[in-house]
Amino acid sequence: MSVGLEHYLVVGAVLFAVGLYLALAKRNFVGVLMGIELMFNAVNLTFVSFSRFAESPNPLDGHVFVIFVITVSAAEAATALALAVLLYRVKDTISVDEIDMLRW
Amino acid sequence: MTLQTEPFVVNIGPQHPSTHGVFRLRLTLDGERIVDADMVMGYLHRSMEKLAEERTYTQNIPFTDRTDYIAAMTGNLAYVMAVEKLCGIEVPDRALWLRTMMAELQRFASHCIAIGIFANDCGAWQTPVMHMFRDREKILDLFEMACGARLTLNYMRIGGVSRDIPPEFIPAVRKLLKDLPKRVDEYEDLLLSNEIIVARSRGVGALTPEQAIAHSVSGPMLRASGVAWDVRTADPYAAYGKVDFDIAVGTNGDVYDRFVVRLAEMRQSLRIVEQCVEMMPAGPVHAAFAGASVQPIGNPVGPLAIRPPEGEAYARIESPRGELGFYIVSDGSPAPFRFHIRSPSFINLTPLKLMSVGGTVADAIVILGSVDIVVGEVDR
Amino acid sequence: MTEWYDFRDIGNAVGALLDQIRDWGAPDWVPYVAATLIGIVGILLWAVLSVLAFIWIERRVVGLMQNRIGPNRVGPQGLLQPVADAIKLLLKEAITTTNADRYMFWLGPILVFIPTIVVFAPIPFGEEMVLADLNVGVLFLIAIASINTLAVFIAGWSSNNKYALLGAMRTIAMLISYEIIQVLALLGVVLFVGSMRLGDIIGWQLDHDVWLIVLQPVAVLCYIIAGAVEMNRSPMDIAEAESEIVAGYHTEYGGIKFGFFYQAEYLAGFAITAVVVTLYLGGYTLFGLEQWVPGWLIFLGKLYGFFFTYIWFRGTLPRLRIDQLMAFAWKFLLPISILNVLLVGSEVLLWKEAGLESQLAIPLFAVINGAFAVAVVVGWATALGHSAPRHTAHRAILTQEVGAIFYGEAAPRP
Amino acid sequence: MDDAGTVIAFWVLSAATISSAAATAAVRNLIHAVVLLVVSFMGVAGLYITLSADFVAVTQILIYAGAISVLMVFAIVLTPRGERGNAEGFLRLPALLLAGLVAVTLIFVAVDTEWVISDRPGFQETASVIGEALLDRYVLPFEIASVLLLVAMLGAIVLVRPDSAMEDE
Repeated sequence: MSVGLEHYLVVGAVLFAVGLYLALAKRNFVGVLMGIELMFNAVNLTFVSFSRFAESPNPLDGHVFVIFVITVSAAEAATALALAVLLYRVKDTISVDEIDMLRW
Repeated sequence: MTLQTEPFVVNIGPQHPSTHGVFRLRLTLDGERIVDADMVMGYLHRSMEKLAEERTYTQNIPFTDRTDYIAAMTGNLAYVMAVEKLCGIEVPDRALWLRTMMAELQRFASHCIAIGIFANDCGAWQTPVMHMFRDREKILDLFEMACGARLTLNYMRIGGVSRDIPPEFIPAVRKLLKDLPKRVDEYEDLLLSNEIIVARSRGVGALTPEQAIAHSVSGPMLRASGVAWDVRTADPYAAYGKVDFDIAVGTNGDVYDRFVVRLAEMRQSLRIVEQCVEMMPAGPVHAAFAGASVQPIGNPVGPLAIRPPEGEAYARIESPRGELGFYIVSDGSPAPFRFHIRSPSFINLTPLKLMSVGGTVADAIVILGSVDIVVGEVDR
Repeated sequence: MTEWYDFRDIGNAVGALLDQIRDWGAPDWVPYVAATLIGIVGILLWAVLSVLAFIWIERRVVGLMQNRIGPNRVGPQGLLQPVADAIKLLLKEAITTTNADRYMFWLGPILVFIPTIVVFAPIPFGEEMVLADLNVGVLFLIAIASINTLAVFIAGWSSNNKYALLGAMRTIAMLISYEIIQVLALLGVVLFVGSMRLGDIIGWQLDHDVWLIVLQPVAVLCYIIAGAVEMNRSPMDIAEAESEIVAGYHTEYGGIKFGFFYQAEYLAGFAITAVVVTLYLGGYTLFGLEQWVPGWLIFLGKLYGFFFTYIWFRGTLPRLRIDQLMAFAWKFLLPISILNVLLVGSEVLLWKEAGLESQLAIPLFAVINGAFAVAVVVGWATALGHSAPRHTAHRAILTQEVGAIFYGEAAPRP
Repeated sequence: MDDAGTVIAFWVLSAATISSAAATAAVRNLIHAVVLLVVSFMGVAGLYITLSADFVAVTQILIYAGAISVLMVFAIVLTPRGERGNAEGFLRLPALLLAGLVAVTLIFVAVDTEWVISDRPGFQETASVIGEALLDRYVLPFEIASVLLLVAMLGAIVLVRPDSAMEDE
């Protein structure tokens, strides 16, 4: 049987949920970051599937958006991981539970 | 707030592809930079100096081949000169010229290995080494023609040389002298202006003249730092007084200058050998012994042994690695009372830590290559 | 329809076979799957056999360069030497170091091996002989090459050995900085041709009957050097620099695991050479010769010919230090390739907008690019202080006076 | 999209992606988690190809599987004494609940609404169209993105440089 837009949206939703779980539940800072990257991926998948199926004057705008999302997520990942290393140097741990003060 | 990184100790261990034998260098690294380097030696210690005290003077000659096994001829020469100085033996002219020619041929062969292994440490996959071994083979063939051995030659005797050179030796040397300078030109094209060799060795492991003299470094390392000191001109021995040649001197004392000095010395050696071949006098190759210095061992019929008068003597020569000296104390018996070797490799190694701290692991390997040590001579 | 036995293009034979299957009434997806399977098996067979052949060729050629003979004991003229090596590796026991990360240790060689095979998919070996004709071919090559970075790390990290980790870190630093230069070098080609499909690139070179190496000398230079880093062969074999850390990230691997690494290194070499041949040297075309000589024969000829330069590099050049390599990438190659992309962009704009017809434009651009290449390489090198006294070669001073001290300009530690 | 190849590909790839994403949450060792994450990135790239979005798929492989995964692995390696286990914090159950809720609502919305489906076949040539779109309709975001990348790069470098002046606690 043929694969429609709903199938891709369901896969995107599940991926987003797993990403959200990872981001919220993981103790390690890098674990949280992995969750965020997964959520970015889920959103990208939904963009691409809409641009493939949905009715629109220039359908490839979805892809342009995905390119921007990828750029932003790369920049964000770089900065976040720099923060992680810095945090490690100051607090000697990067488990999210112990970093609960705004200034120390 | 510095990055807490534990020092990272790396063992360039006794068994390692580029430590020129069993020699261990323990490097403490911070990332790529070397923080501390200390050497662990003695893996090849055969206590030659103690063994020599139970053997007669002539039996000790083979020991001198096995200390610096890459330049055995110069090892023989230094020991034999020390004993001759002790006994006051007059060596005939032809023997002196033969000794000079053989020593210079040995210097060329030893520098072939030094430069080849240095290029190999820089990462050139054995190509330069193979070319230089080809030329070293030619010289070893000459040695085989002269004294039957290629590496541990045992060619020289106290008072002269073991036997005269065969008639076809001189034509073979002449043919070689036409061919070898072209080889040295080939090495210069291959290595001298090679971008990567220059990049890997300029400014690496630099020794100022003062530091070099302070560490009593000798040989190509000292001359690369700019000090024009060569035992062959400073204290001429054998026939070096009658031969004219130049001393090759570098200016910056870095790894590149040592390589350049060795290359120039190879040309000078060929020049000396050429003059030796022209001015080789005829005559005996061994002094006729008489008098006090030669007495029979035990019963009068037994083998004759050299019995130098009591006293001490120190003789030094310019070996390919530096000033090689033999200090012998005699108590009138056929065996030396004390037999000490001043080995240039051992002393040239002392500034290794000074040179390699601050550089990277790759630099340490190249610096060790440029010092050109022979572990047999280092550990004795 | 040319006959199936017309071997100028193996595509004909495969096409005839597929029609045969279709005649037997198989459902329509069977020929499609059969075609891809034949393609995959073809590439794998070719890859494995040419790696074996090249192990022997390389050892003989480097041997000749070093005036020695090279392997000639096993089999006639040593031809069975690679087979013997392969069998030895198969029989050797692949030990896993204690408390190493077992899964990653097992995954390492596979992950390093996969990209080097997948890279051959979009490369056209002959007229229709391309496994996957992607119209993002060039970008696909770079993307697959970037997976290698992670794979090398996994191999180095999981073998729980100091030397391996140091080697892995060095290799990753190298791969990342030279990846950017690869992208910029390939960008020049895409700008000229206007499409990323490798088939179009070869078509463009055929129509204008000029090889892109003529138009893009700087890009070829950058790509060859970046390629040497990608497959970490000399003069960039920092990863397994024997004289320093023993064998880099594949120190702990024995047996067939090391065989994978060894194979992957050669395949990376073939992949880089295939990309250079397809993009810069006109792929399977040789100015019309491909009517008579089969296209894939020309392609393989060029590929093996060009691979010889990497063997030649290995035979002669010493190795660069890791920090020199990094400085060379960021301070020398990157600015040059950016300038090159700038120049090519403006040239293409001039050519398309001003409507120059290509008979005049191509030679003009070739001359401009050639002059630009020489000027920028020499200019930038002197700007970086390459011809400063500290970097140039010199000879020893010859003197007679003993004891004199010669002070050179102080050689500061770099 | 009804030809058999893409349907099979879709089911296989989506199963692979979701299972590797779930495994990233479950697996104990953090490095294994990153590798599984890379597998899910490759799965998503495969899904893009079934949606005939080839330029985006290749960019995804290049950026996510090539660069971001290496970044994460470096972060893990550079923090040796940070605990390596992939353990969950105390927010475990509420997070599970919230994720489940979000998933249910999204799926309901996806399945329930009648999307306006256009019967256009897959795209043939996406790279050039994206390129043109980037440079005429979206040129401002394009420039802003490049500035953003520069700022992020500089920020990361300045943050991590060892001798940059940072006050201790």
